[in-house]
Amino acid sequence: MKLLYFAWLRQRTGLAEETVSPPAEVRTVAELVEWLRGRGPGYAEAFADLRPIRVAVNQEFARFDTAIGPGDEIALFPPVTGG
Amino acid sequence: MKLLYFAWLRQRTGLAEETVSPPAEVRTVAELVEWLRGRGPGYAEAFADLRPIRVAVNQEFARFDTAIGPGDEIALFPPVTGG
Amino acid sequence: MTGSDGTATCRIDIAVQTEDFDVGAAITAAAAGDHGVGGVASFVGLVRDQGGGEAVSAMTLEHYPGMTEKALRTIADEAARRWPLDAVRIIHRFGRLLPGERIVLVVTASAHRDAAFDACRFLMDWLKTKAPFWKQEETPDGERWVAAKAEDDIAADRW
Amino acid sequence: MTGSDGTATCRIDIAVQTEDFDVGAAITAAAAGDHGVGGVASFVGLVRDQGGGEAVSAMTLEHYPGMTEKALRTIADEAARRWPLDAVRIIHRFGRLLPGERIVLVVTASAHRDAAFDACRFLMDWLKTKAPFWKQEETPDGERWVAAKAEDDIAADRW
Repeated sequence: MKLLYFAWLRQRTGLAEETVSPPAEVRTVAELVEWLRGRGPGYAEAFADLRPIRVAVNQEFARFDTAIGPGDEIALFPPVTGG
Repeated sequence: MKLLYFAWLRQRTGLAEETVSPPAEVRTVAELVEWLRGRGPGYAEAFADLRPIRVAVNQEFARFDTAIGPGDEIALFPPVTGG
Repeated sequence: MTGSDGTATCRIDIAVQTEDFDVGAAITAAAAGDHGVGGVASFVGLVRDQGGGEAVSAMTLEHYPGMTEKALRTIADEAARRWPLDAVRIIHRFGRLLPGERIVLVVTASAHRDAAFDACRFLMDWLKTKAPFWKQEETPDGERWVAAKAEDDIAADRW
Repeated sequence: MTGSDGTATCRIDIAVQTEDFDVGAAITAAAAGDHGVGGVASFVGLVRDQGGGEAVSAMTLEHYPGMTEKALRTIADEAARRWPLDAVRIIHRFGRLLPGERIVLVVTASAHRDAAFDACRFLMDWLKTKAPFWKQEETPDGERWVAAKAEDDIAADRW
């Protein structure tokens, strides 16, 4: 499972991307984030509040209850501000 | 008094512009047009129906009841279609 | 842009000409030297090869020299009064034009996109009903004057 | 433009790049070779020298390579589905930009001005809330991420 972080989520996690293998019971984006929170204080801080966080699964906007699997690309980022 | 005609009014009167001296009782655009109608069949035909005719007095849009005087520039034309 | 006396100023440029114009240069100029501009909206009107269901091989635009620039300036002033604009540019051609040729350009620059978009559309809507231009089309059946559209009056009246 | 099978076709061009772009060329290309186009609407977004009441000396746009072009294409397809468009062109830059520099260009071409205007504004509104770009501003107090605006969500939701 490939994870990507953008903007201040990239800065707070200290990572632009990483490949992870969460346990099988991680089946949604919400469960992934909960699992990430346990990986260290940087993650816990970055994901303390989910309200300003948006999600894409396989390069399409998704939700925290979107189902995910091992081969997926999951991106976490603040609301977009282009244009 | 300078008169200008545009688009099909120019074609029907056969004139782009002319200088006229109507009698003193011609005090509005409507009275001017009535006076013009009597000047010949081309005018009578051009001004038979006033509904598709618009007016400018001294280069500003005006109405048929707008007052006019000897020194004025009066333009008669169909509704505009630029842009 | 805010002037040294604290009031908003808007650069207004109007041109009525037979020659074609440089769209990119006009859009660039609308924001040039003013880093308060966040958005530039523009509209280019072109001669279509059909009108009223008939093929159009050329179009001739007649106008009222003297009044035209004044009318366009009045419309631009009204836009600058209604929206916080930094620049307005209107270029309108007259004479004979072929399908695909540019007729008109309206450019609006503002700090914010909503003002730029609204003002640009307002300018086009008012220009179509309040600027003294008349279009004549050349069709297989001969020349004919384009009739004013009721929908253009409606579009102008909503502002 | 109507295709040989009678269905409407819309040329869609999307670019995500660091380099500046030629606004005039993009607008001209939107109508080129298609004399059914009567109007081309466009919007250029620029870096402002202020934001949130603070001076801005530069802006860096981050994006999501891979997803960005796809997201822009989805938005453009949606515009072409909703309006009778002949062409849509979107160019969005990323990387570090200075005040006055162009960020984004949206161009729409249609037979009629209402469709071109509506589609252009729709594209900008959706792009601001549905394309994966993030802006960071450099201010005297340091760098800060631009916050999403509630009014941008409202603008996107009205379509």
